[in-house]
Formats: sequence, structure tokens, C-alpha cells
Amino acid sequence: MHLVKRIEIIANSFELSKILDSLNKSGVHGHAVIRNVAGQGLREGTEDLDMTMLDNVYIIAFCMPDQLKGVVENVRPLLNKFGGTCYISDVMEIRSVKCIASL
Amino acid sequence: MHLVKRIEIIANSFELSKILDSLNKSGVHGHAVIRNVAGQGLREGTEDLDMTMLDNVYIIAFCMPDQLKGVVENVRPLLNKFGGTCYISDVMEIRSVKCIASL
Amino acid sequence: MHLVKRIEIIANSFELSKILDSLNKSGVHGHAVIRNVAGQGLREGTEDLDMTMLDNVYIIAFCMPDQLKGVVENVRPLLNKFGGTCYISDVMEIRSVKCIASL
Amino acid sequence: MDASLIVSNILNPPILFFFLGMTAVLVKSDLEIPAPIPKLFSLYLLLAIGFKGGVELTKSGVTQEVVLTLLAATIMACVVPLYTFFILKLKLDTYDAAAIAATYGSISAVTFITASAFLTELNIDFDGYMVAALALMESPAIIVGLILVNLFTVDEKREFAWSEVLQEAFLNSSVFLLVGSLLIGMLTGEHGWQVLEPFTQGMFYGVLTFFLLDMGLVAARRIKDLQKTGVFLISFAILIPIVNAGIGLAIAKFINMPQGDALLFSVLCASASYIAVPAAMRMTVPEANPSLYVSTALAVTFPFNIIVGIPLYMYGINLLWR
Amino acid sequence: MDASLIVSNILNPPILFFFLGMTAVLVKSDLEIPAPIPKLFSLYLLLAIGFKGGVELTKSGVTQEVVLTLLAATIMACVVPLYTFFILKLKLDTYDAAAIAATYGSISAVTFITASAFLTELNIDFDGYMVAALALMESPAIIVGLILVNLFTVDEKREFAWSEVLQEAFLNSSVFLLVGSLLIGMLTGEHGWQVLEPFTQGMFYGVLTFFLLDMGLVAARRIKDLQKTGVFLISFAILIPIVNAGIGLAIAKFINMPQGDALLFSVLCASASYIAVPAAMRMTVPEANPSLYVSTALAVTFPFNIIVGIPLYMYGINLLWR
Amino acid sequence: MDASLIVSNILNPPILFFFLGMTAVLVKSDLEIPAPIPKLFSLYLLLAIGFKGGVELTKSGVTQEVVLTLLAATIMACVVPLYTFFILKLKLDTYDAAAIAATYGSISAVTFITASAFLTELNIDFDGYMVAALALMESPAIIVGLILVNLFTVDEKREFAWSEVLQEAFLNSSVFLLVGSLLIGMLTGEHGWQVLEPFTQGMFYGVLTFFLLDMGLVAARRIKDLQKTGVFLISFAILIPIVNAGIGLAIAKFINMPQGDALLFSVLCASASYIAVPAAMRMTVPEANPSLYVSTALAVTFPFNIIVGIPLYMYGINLLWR
Ligand SMILES: Nc1ncnc2c1ncn2[C@@H]1O[C@H](COP(=O)(O)O)[C@@H](O)[C@H]1O
Ligand SMILES: Nc1ncnc2c1ncn2[C@@H]1O[C@H](COP(=O)(O)O)[C@@H](O)[C@H]1O
Ligand SMILES: Nc1ncnc2c1ncn2[C@@H]1O[C@H](COP(=O)(O)O)[C@@H](O)[C@H]1O
Ligand code: NA
Ligand code: NA
Ligand code: NA
Repeated sequence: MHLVKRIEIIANSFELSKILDSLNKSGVHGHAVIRNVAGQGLREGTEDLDMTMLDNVYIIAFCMPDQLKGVVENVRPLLNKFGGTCYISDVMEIRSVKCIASL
Repeated sequence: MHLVKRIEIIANSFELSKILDSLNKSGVHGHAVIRNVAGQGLREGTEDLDMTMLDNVYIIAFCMPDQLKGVVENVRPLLNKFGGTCYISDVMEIRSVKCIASL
Repeated sequence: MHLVKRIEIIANSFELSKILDSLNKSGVHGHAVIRNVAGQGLREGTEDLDMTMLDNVYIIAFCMPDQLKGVVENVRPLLNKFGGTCYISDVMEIRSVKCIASL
Repeated sequence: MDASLIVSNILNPPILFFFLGMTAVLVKSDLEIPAPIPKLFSLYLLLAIGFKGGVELTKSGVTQEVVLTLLAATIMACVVPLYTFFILKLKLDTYDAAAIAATYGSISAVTFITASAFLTELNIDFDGYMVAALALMESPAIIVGLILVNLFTVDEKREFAWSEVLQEAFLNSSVFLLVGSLLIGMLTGEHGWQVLEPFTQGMFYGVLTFFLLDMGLVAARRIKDLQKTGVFLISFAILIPIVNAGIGLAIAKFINMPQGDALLFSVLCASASYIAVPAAMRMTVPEANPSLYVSTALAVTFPFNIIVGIPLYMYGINLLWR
Repeated sequence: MDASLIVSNILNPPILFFFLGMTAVLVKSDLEIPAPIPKLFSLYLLLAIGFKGGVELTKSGVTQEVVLTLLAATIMACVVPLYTFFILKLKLDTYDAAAIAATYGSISAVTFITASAFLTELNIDFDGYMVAALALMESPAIIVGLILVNLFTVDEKREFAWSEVLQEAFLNSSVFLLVGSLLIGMLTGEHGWQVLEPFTQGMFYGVLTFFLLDMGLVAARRIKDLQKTGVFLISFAILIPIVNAGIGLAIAKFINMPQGDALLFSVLCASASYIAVPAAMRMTVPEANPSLYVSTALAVTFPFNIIVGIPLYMYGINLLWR
Repeated sequence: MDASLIVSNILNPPILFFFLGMTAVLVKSDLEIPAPIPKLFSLYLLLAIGFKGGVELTKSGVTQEVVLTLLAATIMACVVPLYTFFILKLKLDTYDAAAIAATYGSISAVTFITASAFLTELNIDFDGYMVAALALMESPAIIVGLILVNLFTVDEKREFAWSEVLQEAFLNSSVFLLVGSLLIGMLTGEHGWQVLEPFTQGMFYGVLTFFLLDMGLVAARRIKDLQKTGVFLISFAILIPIVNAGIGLAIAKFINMPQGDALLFSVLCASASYIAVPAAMRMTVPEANPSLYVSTALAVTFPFNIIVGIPLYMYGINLLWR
């Protein structure tokens, strides 16, 4: 087990490809994406998911601590422009053969 | 980057509006909701999602540490009555223009 | 409030029942499952979710710290064989009547 | 009894696909109808049956028969949960007894629809206003169940948010869509029928078939829950529908319903809700154990009714109406 | 005005189900059509209307009328966002004004489809190439809107990724599926029509009805956003469609369109986009407030057009073409 | 060769919509058919084709032709993965070779269905029991593939959970639903057919069209994976289907199948599985690289078969059966 960083981003679905590009550019190639996430807007009338393209995606990416700075630099401008939030936390990775490969 | 709290709640979908009300009352206006979450019951026959209204929702809300007490006080009675779980952890927020506004 | 461990596993959906079995065997009976999670492959052409059975599931399970060792021992071989990732972090549980029962 | 009725019922595609669904679970096939497809089908069925009922109601008009039938429906919807409650109290606590009573006092739209397809098979007519009876019988049992909980528990903190309860009982999506489609059917009449016919009529039997495939999956997955419910509840889930159908038939005979309507009425009395009422009960009586009321309604009463019950009640009608 | 047109329009199943959807939200029923079912319906409607238009286009061929109509369509799609922009600038900033102008310069396929169902009801013919006009009018307003933003803001950092913008404007899923189905309809002609007919024609009205039920839900949920939009925008969202339809009718009369085509053309001019353009605007003009352009188009203009607008413009045609 | 067969095949809506889907990916349109809609369509197609086959099987009865055909199907399903394995071993390791061999030994139901629509177009009959052949040919290749892995690797730890493997091979959702619907079709016969006809027949061609639109999207998204597969595999994915179809035709001629059945049989031999087998291989041979067996089957063999293969094999039949 060793320490890695967990990046979670919630943003509008139209930003998805841009955000994944940024992650890739920062060397973070693994990620998981959950679609159809309703948001704060749920209570303010913006939840008409695929009708009006106003649904969110929830992106999780685990990365090495030293990759973090690059990610933040690349993702922050996107979120500033188009909206969305990004949070970082610490997690322990259970090393598995595959994971070593993907990091 | 600065420290905020991550609240994650898993509960039956019929509680959703009540929980979001509680969050709002506690001053936490941002949240993300993932629907159609299968639960522990998955293995015990309670997963017939929208057939029987027994599906869960997964609610994530990031808030300032000082809002936490209010949230816990408001949400706990709901979970006691109707079921569901709530967990808190620490995360770092990547400040973005929009985020400042939403906190 | 007291400390528990958060296990999050991302794996192919065909591993789901095997992983839940492992969790159960390790004494962790509570879990939540989010389906239709697109993965790293999203950018490499492996996202054709239910067409080709290559979609992922995201499994979250909260457990007592002393259960962790058993989980890791049981889940790691599965992930080594079939792929997938597992991460552990610390969270505080908001005790509710139901939760006590489920732990 | 005339076994040929059962056989001819079983040899219909919808029932056979129901069996296929159950078989899939028993042999552990990974067949599943992913959400929200079943939801789409159930919305479609409610819309189609409601619309058709409304169109036909316009033709027949509101006659004395209609009024009598709807009255009978309302009475049964209030009385059934009452006496089943006392039967259930023999073995269960108040919360569970009330929740199950409410479940059996209400109805299952799919059972009704399957019965109407059965009648169509046999070329027996039935009236459009039976759909209104269906709509009327969905909600009262919820209210009766909650009143029973209030009377028989001394939990002083309990205070239902009645407005929320009524909301949930009378405006839940199934009742709302059914009644709405009925009204629209009445407003548009024959003309609306013609334009919607390929959709609401042509596809109807096929969608029902597909939906029953899913119901077979869902019902079979619930079967293992029955271990926890025990023999008492399982017998209850088979016997009470027969009793209720019998009472229903007696009333139907008494007010002179035609045979088709009588079958539908007895099926309404016999069926139990596995969507609207369970949802309402989870919210209002969280003390009751959902696996009791969902599993009995879904894994015992529903299959029993569509496989054995419908032809059995028809057999009763053949005897009584002769 | 001939109120009977409005009444006969309102008494159709699609419109009534639209009302039913709005009512569901107003009375807080939990009725919902779960995602992605509405998406399925909208893909189906685009495929069916495009395919039908293509098949008919093969029959009529590319005549002078076709060319004139498509020219008129393109001009209106470019001119409408221009003058609406200046009207909107009276009260709003450049970003919001441009985004709303683009929304109203583009079209709503569902409004068009509802109008075509209305014509079918009245037994009035219309030409297949109107579907080509529909496709043509979806995208130009996006480009015009962005040009307006570029001209009227001094934000030097702004530089649109034009290739991305054109991509989004002309290859977004609705335009792409519509044009693709139109071409396939042209290629397969009468023969293809016959094999697909039970699917693309038989189900059409029913799917439209179901889809409008969902549109009612969606539109009603947006109504509370209107508090923030203010009186100016709400009046705009009712008056501008009438003005645009009027201009459309004048042009239609001028180039001698038949009545059915004229109605569809005026409806195209009058309608506002609530899917493609909002999506494009969120990406390219994030400074504009989405709830302004989505809510007005969805909660005001859309219901206005399908309930009052379509029969009103028909009434105008009855007067002008007499 | 008679190019008119290819052209008339290509000018059908299903094939054209397949191209449209591929085009959407190539021009980067955001068109997508959201999950689980494609799943719904594929369940529908299996149900409809199985049910129809069953109904027709009742009419024809189990004759010598039926037995011979099913025997031939089983033999091809076992032999094809064997010889393809040795061809593949020339360039690939045992795991990949076995997985790809299993993929090509199994079948693609959608290719079969497209071929049956092609025959209907040409007014050529085919027999209901070909659906039974389809069902029979899905699973054996999985078993053969695993036996090959066992024989040709020395990995002593490997021990398949055979019960799980057989489960997955013979009870996976496609085989299960197909066989189940076939049996139900046999049980209900002509009567069941009539009630389900508007659903299982009327919609069939339309749903196939819509589904092929999605298949076009899916296949095109896989094309870039082909860079990794290399020239050897791509040639394999085009040549092996032709070889297999040829062998299939020879057998068909030998046992005197009628032309329609012969086409379907050759298409079964030529097609490769991209759902059931890949799923089974991921579970049982995780060492094999999924993008190899999924991409070749989906992005090369499937389009090749439905566009060129089907008319090509038909051309062969025209020559041989003359
Ligand atoms: N404090 C928060 N906690 C959880 N999710 C949030 C929070 N703030 C924003 N979000 C999510 O991020 C999305 C975009 O946020 P914003 O850019 O603030 O509109 C919202 O729709 C929410 O789903
Ligand atoms: N220990 C746990 N870990 C993860 N999810 C849980 C846990 N316990 C409960 N849940 C989720 O919370 C839902 C409601 O929990 P409960 O109130 O215990 O029935 C369950 O259906 C699960 O989805
Ligand atoms: N670094 C990562 N961060 C987030 N998700 C990941 C990461 N690596 C892998 N995953 C997810 O886990 C799935 C299986 O991973 P793998 O076994 O590496 O193919 C992928 O499809 C991703 O959804
Ligand atoms: Na009842
Ligand atoms: Na317009
Ligand atoms: Na094959």
C-alpha cells in the first residue's frame, strides 16, 4: 500500500473531453467517469439531464502526488471558464499488477 | 488550495428531497446526486431499482468545516428514521472562480 | 462520530459478483454499487458500455479499520487477475441507528 | 374445474414470457431488462389502458351501472385492508400488518391488464369504466392503512404529514398517469383513438409480453426473500386473493355486472400493489419491513393471480353467471 | 379569430398530454419519464420526420419552389438573430442578448413536428422539402450569435475555436440525424418507405404524444426560473414569435408557398431552440446565463407556439391565402 | 460478379443507417444512442426473431432437413474455431489465438437478422429452424476455445471453473432469450403469432434500422483500435469470413438446403461474435487482449459481412444452385 492522490471533478458534461485531455496532458491516464449526475441545480430547475445538455459528469482520477501540480494547472482554467469543481484527497492504493502498469 | 469537508450520503431515493432540504437549511447549497445506486440489498433481493422504489441515491456535498455541525444535526434524524448512511472526510478544494461563489 | 475506512473499487462489471462475495467473506456486508461507469478506456475505444460488456462498476464499501486486512487479502487476487483498482481512505461515520446495525 | 381455461391462459405469450423470466433467474442466466426500460413499459401500459378506457367511457356515458361499479370498487378498496389487517394482526405487529393490509387493499395494474388481455383472447367484452375502477382502487388502502397504524399504536411522536400522504396516495405517478390518460381519452374520443391506435393498441400486447418477461425476473429474484416471510404470510398471499376475488364476484353478481367486468372487478379485489403502496409505506411507516410486503405481493400473489387466479375467477363466473 | 382552430388543436392527444405533463409538475406528482427515454423519443422523431421528408423530396424533385423555400429559410435564419439581438440589447448585456438571439434565430424540431401533425389533422398537405428547411435553419443562428459577440465585446482574449464552433453548429446530433435520415429517405425512396412505414409512420403520432408528455414536465419545471428572467424577457418570448411568424407568412405569401408549407415555415421562424443552441452557447459564450435562454425558449415560447401559435398562424394563413 | 446485388443491398435503410452511424463518428458528430437503448433493441430483435422462428418451426415440424441442418451447424461451430486457431497461432500467442478463434467460431445474431431482412427484400423464403441453428452455433466455440487454451498452455495453476463456463456459454442472455422465445413461439404457434404480430413483425425492420445506426457508431469507434491489431489480423478478419462462408455453402449444397437457408447458414459460418464470446473470454482468458478480438469482429468482420458479405454469398448461391 502506498499513498496516492484522489482527484474528483464535477463539471458539465460538455467539458468532459476537455478535462480528460488536460488530465492526459498532465500524465494522468487513468480515470473513471460517471455520467448523468444531477447537481446543485437539481433544486433550481437545471436538472433536465439530456434534454438540455445541462447534466454533470463526475470524474475520478487517482494519480501520484507529484503529478498533482500539473493537473491543477491544467484543469483550473477550464473550471474557471466553464464552471465545475475540483477536490483533492489522500488515499492508499492497494497495489495490484494492473495498477502499477497504469500509474 | 484550502481545506473543506466532503459529506457523502447514501440513502433511499425517496429521502432525496428531504436530505437536500436539510443540506440547504444548513447553508450547504452545492451538491451532486448520483441516482440508481444499488445497495447492500443488491445481494439480498432489494435491487429492483425503479420497479419498487428501493433504489438508492448517492449524494456528495462539499462544505466549509464550520457548516458541518449543522448538517449533521439536520441529516442524522432523517437517516435514523428512514435509513441511510453518512460519512465525512477531508479534501482540498482547488479554488476556482465559480467555486468561491458557490461556497 | 468515529473513524471508519472507505474502500473504493473500480472494476469491470463482470467482476461485480466476485468482488461482492469477497467483501462479504471479509465481513463487510454494506456496500453501494454504481453501474455504467466509463473508464480510462473512454479515450481508447473501450466505452461501448452494455454492447460489449466492457463497462465498469464503482463499488464503495465502508468498514471498520480492523476488517481492512481481510478485504485486501480477498480482493487483491481478483483485481490482479481480471483488472481493476482499489483505494482506501479514512472517513468519519455519522452514527445513525441503522448504521450501527449494519456494521 | 375446467382445466382448459388454465391451460389456454398459460399458453399465451405474456404468461409464457413471465415463466421465461422466472426461469432465467432460477438457472442464473444473466438476462436482465436494464432500467429504465421496465419503467418505460409500465408508463406505456398505463397510458394505453387509461386512454382506451377513456375513449370507451365516452361511448357508454355515465350510466347507473357505472356509478354502481365505481361505488363497489371504492367500498372494496376500503374494506379489504380493514379485515385483512385483523387477520394479519394474529401473527404480526401493527406496523407490518397495516402495511401488508394496505398492499392487498390496493391493486396491481399489470394483473388487471393481463386479465383484460385474457378476456380479449376469449372474445369477452368489458367496459371502459373498469379502468376508472382500477384508478379508484389504488389509493384508499394507503389511507386506511395509515389510520390503522394511528389507531393501534401508542407512539405519541407519530404524526403523519397528511398533506404529504394524500399527495403520495392520489398523485403518485401511476394514479396520475392513469387518470390523466383516461380524461384525455374522454376528451378526444373516437377521433383521438384513431390517430393513436397503432401506438396504443397495436403495440399493446407486445409491450405487455415484454414487460411480463421483466416481471418474471423481478418476481423470481424475490422468491428467496420468502424464506424470511414464513408459511403464514405465504398462505395468506395465496388464500386472501381467492377470498377477495370471491367477495368481488358476489358483489359483481349482486349488482349485475356483465361477465367481462365481473372478472376484472374480481381481479382488482384479488390483486396486491407492489409499486405505489410499498413506496408510500416506506415513507410513512418505515417501521414495517419492506421485504414482507413487497415479496408477498410480487413473488406470490402476482404470479398466482396471472397464472391460476385469472382463469380460476373466470371459472367461477362461468358457474355463477350461467 | 376563429377560436375553433385553437380548440380543435387543444383537443388533440399530443397537446393534451403536454398539459398533463405540466399539471403533473404543478400538483407535485412524482411522474417522470426517466432518462434516456426522452432522448430515444427525440432521436426517433428526427429520424422519422427526416426519412419521410427525404422520401417525399424524391417524388417532388428539386424544383424552383424548393430552391426559393430553402433560400427564404436560410435568410430568415440569419436575419432573425440580427434584429432580435438589437431588441434584446435594450435591456441585456451583449452575452445574454447574443445567446438569446441565437436561440430564437434557430428552430425547435418538436414544434415543427407538432405543426405537421396539426396539418395532418386538418387534411392539409405539405411538402417533404420543408424538412430540409428545418435542417437548414437550425445552425446559422449559432454562427450569427458568435459573430455578434465578437463584434460587440472588447474582450481581447476571446478567440473562438471556429472549427469547434462549426463542428458543433453543423454536426450536432439533431442536425446530423435529421439530414442523414433525409438523405437516406431520398436514396431509398418509395421502396424504403414501405418497409419502414409501420415504424416511422405508424408509431409517429404515439411517440410524439408520449414525448410531449415529457416536454410538459420539462417546461413546467422551468417555469419557476421565469421569476429571474423578468417581464421584459417573458413578453419578448411571446411577442417575438408572433412577429417572426408574421414575417415568415409575408415571405411565404410572396414566394407563393402552398398553405401547408407556409404554416410550417412560419412555425420555423416563430420557434426557438432549446437543445442545440443552448448547448452551443454554454460552450462558446459561457458568460451568458443559461437559465435566461433555456427558460424563455422552453417554458414560454414552446408552449405558446404549440398551444396558441400554430392555430393562430393557421388563422393568418386562412385570411391571407383566401 | 453481379454488382447489382451489392448495390441493392446497400440501398436499404438498415445498411444506410449503419453508414450514417459510421459517418457520425468519422466527422465527430456527437450523435449517440444512449445506453440502455441499444440493449433494448437487441433484446427486442432476439425476442422477435426467436419467436418467429418458433412459430414457423411448429408449421414445418422436425423433418430430416431440420436434423441435418442443425447437425451441420453444430459441426461448423466446433470445427471453425479449431482451424482458425492454428492459423492465428502463426502470429499470435495461445491466449489471443484461442480467444479470436472462439470469436469467429461463434456467430453474430445481428448479421443473421440483417441477412434475413435481405432475403425478405428479395422475396426468398427461409425456414424457421435456421433460428435454431443460430442458437446452436453461439456457444460451442467458447468451449472449444477454452479446451485449446488448456491444451496449449502449461500454466499449471489454470483450472477453469467449468460449471461457470458452461453457465456463461449456454445461459448467457442472448442464447437464453433466443431459445426461450423460440420455444414460446413453438408453444403458442399461429395464434400467438397473430396477437404479437404488430409488435414482433411490424416494428422489426424499423428497430433493426435504428439498431444498425448504433452498430455503425460502435463499429466506427473501434476502427482506431485496428492500428494495434496489425495487417495480419485485419486480413484475417476479411478472408476468414469468406472461407467460412464458402465451406458453409459447400455443406449447404451437399445436404441440399434451399437457397434462403443456405445464405443464412453461410452467414452464420462467416460471422463473428462481438458480445457473448468477448464477455466469456474476458472472464475465462483474461490474458488475451480484448481489443484484438472485439475490434476485429466489430470493426472489420461485421461491416464486411453486412455490406459486402451477404450479397457476395448470395451471388455464390446463385452460381451454385443454378
Ligand atoms: N459544494 C458542492 N458540493 C458538491 N457538488 C458541488 C458543489 N458545488 C458544485 N457542485 C457540483 O458541480 C456542478 C458545477 O458547479 P458550478 O460550477 O458551481 O455550477 C454543480 O452542478 C454540482 O453538481
Ligand atoms: N457499510 C456500507 N458501505 C457502503 N454503503 C453502505 C454501507 N451501509 C449501507 N450502505 C448503503 O446505504 C444504503 C442504505 O443503508 P441502510 O440504511 O443501512 O439500509 C444501502 O442500501 C447501501 O447502498
Ligand atoms: N488512476 C486511475 N484513476 C481512476 N480510475 C482508474 C485509474 N486506473 C484505472 N481506473 C479505472 O479502473 C478501471 C479498470 O482499470 P484497469 O484494471 O487498470 O484497466 C478503468 O477502466 C478505470 O475506470
Ligand atoms: Na386488492
Ligand atoms: Na426561429
Ligand atoms: Na462464425
